[in-house]
Amino acid sequence: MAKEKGNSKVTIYPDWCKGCGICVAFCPAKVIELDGQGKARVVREEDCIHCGFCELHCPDFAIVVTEIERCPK
Amino acid sequence: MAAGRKKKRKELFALGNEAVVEGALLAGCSFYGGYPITPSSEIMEVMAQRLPKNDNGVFLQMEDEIASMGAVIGASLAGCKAMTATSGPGFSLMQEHLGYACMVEAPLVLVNVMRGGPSTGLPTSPAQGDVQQARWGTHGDHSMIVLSASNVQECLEMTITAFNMAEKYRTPVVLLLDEITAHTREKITIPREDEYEVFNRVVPTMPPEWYKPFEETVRGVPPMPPIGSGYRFHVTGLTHDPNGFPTSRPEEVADLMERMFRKIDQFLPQVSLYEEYLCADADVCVVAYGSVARSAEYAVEQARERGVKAGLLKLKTLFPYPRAATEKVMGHARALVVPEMNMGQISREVKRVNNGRATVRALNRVDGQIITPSEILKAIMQV
Amino acid sequence: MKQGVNLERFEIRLSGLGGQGIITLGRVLGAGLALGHGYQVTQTQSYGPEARGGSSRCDLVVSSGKISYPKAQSLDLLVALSQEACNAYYSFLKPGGILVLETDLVRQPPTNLYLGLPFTEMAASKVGIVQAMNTIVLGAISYLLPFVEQRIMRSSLQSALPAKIRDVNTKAFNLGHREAKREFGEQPEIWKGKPEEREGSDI
Amino acid sequence: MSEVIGNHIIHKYLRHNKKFPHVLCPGCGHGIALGALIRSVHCLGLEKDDVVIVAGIGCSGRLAVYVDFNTVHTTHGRALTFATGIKMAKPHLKVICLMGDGDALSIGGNHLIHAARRNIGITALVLNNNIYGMTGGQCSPTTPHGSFSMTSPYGQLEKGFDVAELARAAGANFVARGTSFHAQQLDKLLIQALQHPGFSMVEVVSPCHTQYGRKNKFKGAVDMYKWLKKSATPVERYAELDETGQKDRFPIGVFVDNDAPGLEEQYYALKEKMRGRKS
Repeated sequence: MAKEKGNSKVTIYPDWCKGCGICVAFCPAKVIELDGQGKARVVREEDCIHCGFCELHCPDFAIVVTEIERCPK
Repeated sequence: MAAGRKKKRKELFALGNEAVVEGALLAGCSFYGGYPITPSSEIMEVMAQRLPKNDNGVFLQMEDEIASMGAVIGASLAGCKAMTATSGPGFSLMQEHLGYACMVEAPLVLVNVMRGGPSTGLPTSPAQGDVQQARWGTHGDHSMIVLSASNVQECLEMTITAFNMAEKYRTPVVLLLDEITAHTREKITIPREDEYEVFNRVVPTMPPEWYKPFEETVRGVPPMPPIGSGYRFHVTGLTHDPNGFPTSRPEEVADLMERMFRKIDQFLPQVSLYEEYLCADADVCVVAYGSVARSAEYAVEQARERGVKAGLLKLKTLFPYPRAATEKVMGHARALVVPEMNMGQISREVKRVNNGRATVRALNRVDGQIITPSEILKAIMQV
Repeated sequence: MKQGVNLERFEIRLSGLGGQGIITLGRVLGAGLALGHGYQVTQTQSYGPEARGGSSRCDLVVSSGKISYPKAQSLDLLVALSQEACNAYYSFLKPGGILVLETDLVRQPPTNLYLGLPFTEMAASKVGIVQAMNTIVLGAISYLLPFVEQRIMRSSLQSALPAKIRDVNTKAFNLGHREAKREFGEQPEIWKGKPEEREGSDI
Repeated sequence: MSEVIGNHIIHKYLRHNKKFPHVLCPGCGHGIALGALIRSVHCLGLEKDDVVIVAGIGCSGRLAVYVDFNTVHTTHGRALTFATGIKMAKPHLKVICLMGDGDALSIGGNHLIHAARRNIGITALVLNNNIYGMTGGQCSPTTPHGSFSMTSPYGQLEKGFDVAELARAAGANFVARGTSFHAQQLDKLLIQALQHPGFSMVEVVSPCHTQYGRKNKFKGAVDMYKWLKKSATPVERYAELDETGQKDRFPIGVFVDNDAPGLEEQYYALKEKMRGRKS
């Protein structure tokens, strides 16, 4: 499941985030933090290993993790 | 045999309860979920024999009356003409789901064979104590169609009527029998196919994405697709908007409530069923229903023999109460006698309509015995 | 179906012990009268604990016209197959009504005016099975009632029974009819003047 | 599955005309369970039209409105009875019941054991948060002994039900337990449950911080997920533990896995047989 770092994009929809903090607490790479308004915010996207935990465990379906689309070299 | 000669009608010597099953099957009943209770159990027993043999019939004995009504509503939502039958204590247990059926507008037929009460009461004796419960038993304001039958043939006919009204108005219909009607055997005639009408549920014909499950229509009855037919929507006992989603916006709540009353009330003449017997010139009119109406008919004949102009208004619809029919007989009758095997549950409706114009004499009996013709005759002679 | 005799309102009570087949007897008799003879019939019965142990009762009202009140209240014919039933229901017999007894089981008849046969003993000795007793009674009643045609009632009985027990019950029915004819006397004599005189009794 | 099937799939199953986020509290495990349910339906390739969600009353009951299946929000405790009627009438439908612990085990306890006994082809999800959440935190039939709630302010004296054991004893075909913390395992359990004939039940231990956690020394929702991580133990490993080892843990995984034909299957087979006899 886990992949190489730097290939993932983490999108959080702030409208849907209730700031429960599950994603922040359990992210193995500490990619997400709570911001001043108590909502989850992506701070170290480059460290994401695409384990998918945050996406699967967001009770409000507010996080989507995708692979970064790169132009072919 | 000459061409065009009609097929002979089938005759049976059947219990009232058995006639209910015959009627239900003629009306297209394809689901029965129930729980045994005296004196309604024969309905369930005969259904258990008959439904599995039908092309689409499902019979299920549930764990209690609450579950029975749940299963019946579920089957109704899935497109079946569904019914259950019970008696007093079971009827009490079904009340919450009866309200749910009103709210989600699930057509179904609930037959309640009334026995003596309250509580366990007199399981094998007749009574008419559940009349107001049928009308008002479930919580919240609601409209309710309550029918009754006074003989075995009527058990068959009124069951067909109950199914037709349920499907036509998308509403639960309660059919009240009493122990005597349910447990009397009589000759019944099974009508030929062209002799009775069967109403089938109106289903939506627009593309699914345009369908609103609880939308206003001319009749006040939205079309209803069976679950799994491509029309996905939400069904809830919460007060809901035309899309079926919960709402507490006053105007949407009011619209829903108003429509659910109007869909029945605007068809009162079609819903109010009754029979008049020697009513046209009656000075004294008996208003009766169920098996008591049979005693009343006998008493009316006896009274006529003794020179009293007596008549009988036999109610087949109990709710919405047939107001117009009652007002009509009150136009000439100076007195009304209302015999009932309860402490006066329909006589209060009669008094409400009467509003002090004629003398209303309630004749009540709650000892588990049928009201005899002589008791009614005595009351007719006295008023 | 033609109705041989015009009936105003004829009330029958069949009574006895639970297990004697009273209810079945009433159903077959009722079906025969309603479907075979074309009369209006209402049949009611005792339910519940009463029907399971102890006494058993089954009422029929027979009429050419519509029957309003469905219950029997003033009996034209009372069949009592136990002493207890006889004691309990004799008072419901209208003046001139007929009482039919199981003579082995009703040892103390309340009146001398009764007709009786040892139905149970007949079933045991002549048919070979005690359970056929109710069918013997049916045969006897079919003889007794002036508006019943033996042939119609017999075929009605046969159509109500599974093939396995049809023959033995036909035998029992014929036995009852035959014995009643021998013991009860000529049918018209029994009812002479009675049904017509009994009208107007207070309900 | 090489790729995580995530929320972009789930969004396709949500009702877009409903207001999001949903009504449940921050950190509520029910949303995670709903996600798992949607993923398993997606994995099995079921058509939306063929799926019926029947929900009871309570927080769990509120989930039904958000998903684009045939959804029925029924009365308190009775979801299984409605589902039974639907399944018997339309046996080809996938009927899934969403219930809470108070819903399924207290007011609806009778229906749960009878659905299991009858082996009707329904998949029941019991979202167990050990409390009545919607009504304000009263104790439920799964509130553990000694726990605090609005109606056990001095500590619960009664023992809680073991939901999985109850379903097993009542004869369910498939019984499993998962948690909201173990979402991927939950997907697998639900996929198995949905594929099983007859009655299948999956208990989902799903934290409620608002009503249960706060009263029982959990600092926040996250704290409760940490507790789940620590105490939920795969059933095989749990069985090897001694009494002290088991004390603060509970087993998760598959407990019962039978293939007896469901009631609806038997009923329609009977009908076929009778039809054959008739012709």
